[in-house]
Amino acid sequence: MLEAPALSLLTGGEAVAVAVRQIDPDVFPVYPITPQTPIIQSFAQMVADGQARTEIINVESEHSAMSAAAAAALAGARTLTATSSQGLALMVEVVYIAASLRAPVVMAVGNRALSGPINIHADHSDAMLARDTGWVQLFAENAQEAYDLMLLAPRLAEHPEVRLPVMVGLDGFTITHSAEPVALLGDAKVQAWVGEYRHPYPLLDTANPVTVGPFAMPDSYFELRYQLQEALERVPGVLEALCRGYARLSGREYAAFESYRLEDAERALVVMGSAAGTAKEAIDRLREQGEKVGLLKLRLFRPFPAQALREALAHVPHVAVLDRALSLGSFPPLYAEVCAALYGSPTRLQSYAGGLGGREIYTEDLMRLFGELAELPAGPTRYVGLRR
Amino acid sequence: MPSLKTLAHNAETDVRFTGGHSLCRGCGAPTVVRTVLNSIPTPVVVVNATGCLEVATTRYPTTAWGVPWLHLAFENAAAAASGLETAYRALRKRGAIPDEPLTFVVFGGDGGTYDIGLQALSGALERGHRFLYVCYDNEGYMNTGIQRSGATPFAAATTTSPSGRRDYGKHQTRKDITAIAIAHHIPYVAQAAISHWQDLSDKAVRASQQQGPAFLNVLSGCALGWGHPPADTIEVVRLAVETRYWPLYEVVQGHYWLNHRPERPLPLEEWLSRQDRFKHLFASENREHLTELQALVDAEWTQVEARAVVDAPWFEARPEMRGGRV
Amino acid sequence: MPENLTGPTLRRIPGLFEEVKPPLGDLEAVVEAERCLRCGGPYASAPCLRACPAEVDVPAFVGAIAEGDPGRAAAVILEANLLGGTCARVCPTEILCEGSCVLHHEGRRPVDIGRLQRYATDFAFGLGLKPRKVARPNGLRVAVIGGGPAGLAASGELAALGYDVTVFEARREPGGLARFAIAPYRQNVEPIPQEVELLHRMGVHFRFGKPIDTPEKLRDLEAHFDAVVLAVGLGQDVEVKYEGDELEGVWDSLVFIEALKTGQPPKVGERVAVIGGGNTAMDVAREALRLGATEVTVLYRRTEAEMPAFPHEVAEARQEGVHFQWLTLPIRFLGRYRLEAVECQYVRLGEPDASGRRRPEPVSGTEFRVPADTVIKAIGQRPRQEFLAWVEGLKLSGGKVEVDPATGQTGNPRYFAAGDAAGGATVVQAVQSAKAAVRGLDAYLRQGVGA
Amino acid sequence: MREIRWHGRGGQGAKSMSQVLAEAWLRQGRWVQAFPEYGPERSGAPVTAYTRADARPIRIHHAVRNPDAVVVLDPSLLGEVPVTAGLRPGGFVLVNSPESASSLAERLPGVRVLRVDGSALARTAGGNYANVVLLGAVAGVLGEPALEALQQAFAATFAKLSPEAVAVNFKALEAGYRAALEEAERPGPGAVQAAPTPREDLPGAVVLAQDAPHPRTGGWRTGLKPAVRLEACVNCLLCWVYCPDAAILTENQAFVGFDYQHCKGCELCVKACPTAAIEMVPEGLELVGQGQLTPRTQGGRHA
Repeated sequence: MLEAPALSLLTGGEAVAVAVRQIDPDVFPVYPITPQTPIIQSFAQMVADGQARTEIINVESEHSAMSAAAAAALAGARTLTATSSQGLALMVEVVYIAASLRAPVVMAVGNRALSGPINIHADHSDAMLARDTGWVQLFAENAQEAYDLMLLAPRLAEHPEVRLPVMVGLDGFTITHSAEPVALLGDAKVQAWVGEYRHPYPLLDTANPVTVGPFAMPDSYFELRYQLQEALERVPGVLEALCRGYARLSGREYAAFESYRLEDAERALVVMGSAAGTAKEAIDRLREQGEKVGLLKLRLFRPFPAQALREALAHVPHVAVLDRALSLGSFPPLYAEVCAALYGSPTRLQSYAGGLGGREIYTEDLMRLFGELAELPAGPTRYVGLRR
Repeated sequence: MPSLKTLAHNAETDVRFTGGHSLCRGCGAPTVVRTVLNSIPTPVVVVNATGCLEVATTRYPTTAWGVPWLHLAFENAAAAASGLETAYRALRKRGAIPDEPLTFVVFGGDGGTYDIGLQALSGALERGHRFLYVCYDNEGYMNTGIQRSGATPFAAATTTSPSGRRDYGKHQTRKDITAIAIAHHIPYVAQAAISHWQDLSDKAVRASQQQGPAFLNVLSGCALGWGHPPADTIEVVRLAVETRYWPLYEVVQGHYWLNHRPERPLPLEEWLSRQDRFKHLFASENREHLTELQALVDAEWTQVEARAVVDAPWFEARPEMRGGRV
Repeated sequence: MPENLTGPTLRRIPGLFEEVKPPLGDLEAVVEAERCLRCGGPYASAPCLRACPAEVDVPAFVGAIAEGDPGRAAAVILEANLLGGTCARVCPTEILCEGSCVLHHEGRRPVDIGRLQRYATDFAFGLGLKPRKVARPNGLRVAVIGGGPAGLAASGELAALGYDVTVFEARREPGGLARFAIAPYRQNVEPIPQEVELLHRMGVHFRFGKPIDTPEKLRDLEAHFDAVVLAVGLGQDVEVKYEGDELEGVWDSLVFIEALKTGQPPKVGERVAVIGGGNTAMDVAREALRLGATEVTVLYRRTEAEMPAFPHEVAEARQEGVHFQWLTLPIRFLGRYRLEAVECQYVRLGEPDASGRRRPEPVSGTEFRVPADTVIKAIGQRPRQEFLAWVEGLKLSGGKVEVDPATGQTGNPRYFAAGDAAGGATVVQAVQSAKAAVRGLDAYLRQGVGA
Repeated sequence: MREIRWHGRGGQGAKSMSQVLAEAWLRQGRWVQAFPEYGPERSGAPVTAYTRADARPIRIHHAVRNPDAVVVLDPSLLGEVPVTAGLRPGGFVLVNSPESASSLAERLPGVRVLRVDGSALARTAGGNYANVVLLGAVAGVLGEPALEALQQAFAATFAKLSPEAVAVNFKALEAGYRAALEEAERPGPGAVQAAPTPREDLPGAVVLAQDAPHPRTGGWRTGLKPAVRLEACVNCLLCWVYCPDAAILTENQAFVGFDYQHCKGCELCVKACPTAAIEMVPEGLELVGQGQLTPRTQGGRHA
């Protein structure tokens, strides 16, 4: 039974804040940073107005935000937080630890460029520095997706087969600060959907004391790290099942990635985040001109759904990967992943990077990209919108 | 206040810290941990900053801890405690956990407290979380092999502030972390020492009864880092107190109380001469630094003494907060 | 006050009737009691208990105070020592229970056991004491001669065993030396009246103002009682005659303290000389300061090492400003009407004498004068030789009654001796010897009854 | 290639000796390697170190798996550490012990056991450190490096030592080098490579306190252990409060004995005892009434 889509005009940040309010987490440690601030400001007001029972901890740094979040989650409290850019960079030490201790924290990341020079605009560099931490990483195209992924995230994080922290990325300003119509679920529905959080060994259970965060020597560290690898490998299956349930609840279909006009595409673009919407527009225009182009929008970056992606792109001769981050001195990160996934396949791959530090990616840029994809031979990374 | 027999009883009925860890022979840290944990009447949850105590007590899959224990990293123990304490309040508010008292105790070494963990500590103290932060202060980075820290005293030799033909050890004075904690205007701050376990025990109880943050800076010992036989740890720490190097005092709701006034204060040499890290100070060319160190100690003592209420036993002023004097 | 600030100019002598160790408040007592480690367990008993001649279970009573039950604490004390209240004030705790406290090993102040004992017994006296448990009357009668500490302690212990006990005391009030010869700065309000009240409630009979001052009276006693406890103490100060003894300002120590305690404080003037090196000498010297003397000098013929006074007493006296003049032998008192000076001679120490101490030998030509308007002779007290001679079979040795130390039994099997008459120097030793004598007496009489 | 494995306790100089040996070989034109294993343990804990020497540059970078020789600086390690693990056929275990080689061989069946009383030889030389004697002894058995090279290497490594201390150590080295080593071998399984034990890990490396093992640290003691004369024990429990290893056992708040499984022999309890009831005594002996020493009669907890 579908809910009537009563649409609300919300910025991405506000949509995330609404999701957080509806989840009503126990603890929300947070530190302000642009462009994540609309999330915490909106949510703090909701708590102040009595719309959520959450305990906000206004910590003194992102490092402490993640420390408090991991601790609270391990204590047995459902814990959410949010950050951006330098904040994520500062907390990354504990981001690793949160995953290794299997603290199912959910964190919204207003994706923003890393310093220097200091820049506050959209970029995926921040998320990329956390790609090896053991977190599940999801990327949203727009405010609606940000809202929906935030509601999926706790179920995924807390799933007994997974029990890993989850990051939901939404592009800074482009999504966090843009108002768009969003279809919201009712509070009761969300509450029923997320349910109760139960940790099997909560630190607050003093009758059954546990030691969490021990010191591991060479005789055990490897196995304990491998355990994380195994947990991440279970994520796609769990996510798929959750998405089926969420579709029944909301009428909106989600998956690890979305294929757009890909079935008969001869050229395809792989992209994450807000640029995917622009790409759809470009594709529609090119399709009108008879060009067989399509899109693979990746939502689940970690764990990387290599096998499914390989299958989805198996029939496409030319694939471009557009990164919104660099891996300085090497291939951009998403491209490297797709390359690895498609290794041995006849598909010809081309790396693109663009949109760094909030540099716009226009529809025309992407149309041009599709255009040259068929014409130019494959070569080193090409830069979209770079002034040279 | 708990008597020693009460502490033993508590330890018999609720084993909070066991043997089988790999801390050095004669280490002072376990005395801090056992005295504090056995004194606190409520169940406890412990957070541990990275350091000797942490690595040596939790070599996977063993543990010396009989209480819930969490270690995240070096600099964030106070932040982790903030998260735990908030989770406790949140879950209690929702009726998700039993409505029972619980005490959160952080153990951090001086590196994790004075230096790298200072920011998180300051934040947690400012926010007023109800927890007890215990610094087991052995005046250096002992876990990594005796490097200088903000707690290392003036003129002490460490591997990164060595004495040599041209140098006399650490050039800078010790950071007064207790004063920094006091400046947060939290309900309870105290300085204690392992040699004065009863004072430490009393302070642990008082600290755990506060409605906000409490900070305890406990002079521990390190036979390896200070350079004395393991059997002398307690004695050497006691000398630190009896030479007035380490005043035992507490600040309760802003009021200073001197807990121990050495009857016959010993010259600082009595303490210094027992430790290899000060050996070089007895060479004639370093005598001036020894004098300088004595002057620093005297100045700190005078300052604490001037602030402290010494003539009236403080429990008379605040009977609900009574406790032992040493 | 830290010691290094206690220079002469900052010295403060407590007032005449101000106790050096004032009583503890309720909270102070509990806090102090909580410092106790409650030693004593399955193996060796607590050092304080072992150090107590009266065998008071210190950890038990201190523990009771810590738990907020001073009544129970008092019961523990009185079970072992019926004069616990007096002992709390006058015991040399520094060398007994407190001296053996394990906290010394930690470099810490020992538990203030004396004041805690006082706190507990005061509490109990304030409520009206519950008497000790008394056995059923066994039909045997015992006379106790002397109402000083030894006599009182013996009477109570006997009463507890079911004896019909009568105490004969020459004075009109009980207490003996504990009452009349202990300086007020040690105990101000004596607990002795209450302790006697307690004994009375245990069934002890008292005959005050009834000296046994003729052989006939003693014979009469022997006829009416199955056994006798001699707790007659010592008599007057040792009589050492000096030229000038008749001058105003020359005092015997016992007379001096008794005058003080009965509310007629002697006028001591500016300069006081005290002759002697025992605890009584320290007492009177410190009292003289409290009476307003500006200069008090103790004259002692040996050195500090040989002084019989407890070292802590000497240290405290010195801290209060008492001067010491060692190796000094007073020869005569000088003055026209009132004392003006004590003439003395230096001595050197020769070969050890019978007591094992080196004999002082005056050095001629070393005479000098110590200006003084008061001199107090605190040389020691002497035994009641005349009275003791009336008891058949009694043996004396060094002026003391010879007893079997385990039983207190004297040369006359029906006589048991305790207290100063049989040796000892302190109230708690009197209690100890009384307990021993009562055990001996009980064993002796039971044997007789059984036979 | 020569491969040596050193077993000692933190503070006994296993790591230093592994380096001096390498330095000596280097001085004789060999390519060498010396390295320790690092853990969370502190002084007194078992430590392992390795020395390699070869005529060619050494490229291997892993622990020595099949040593030619194993040097055991502390005999108390024999029950605690698998010292013979992986020993190469024809290899030997050199143990520092006053115990006879044949008796040691009973505990190390199937391998060639050499024994030297390094502590005694060190004392004779005027020093305290058995490790130097053992270094000399292992070189003596291997026939290399030369004694002079060892001495030069020692002097270079411990450049801060006084000439007197160096002289003492030279004597100790020589005593070890020339020592007539006792040798024994008993039939038995010989050296075995310990198989890694499978372990069930909970998610997130959580350790359940109730189930967690408490490793034995009693082996950290070096020949002496605390013992009590009970008749002098007043049960103040000051030993209990200062014991870093929670090795003072109590029942009903009364001292009942030492936990020798965990006592590291630091002697803090001896210092803490106000009645001198606790003393350090040789392992295997107990204090009974009036301070007499008697052989220990049974295992387990004993006061």
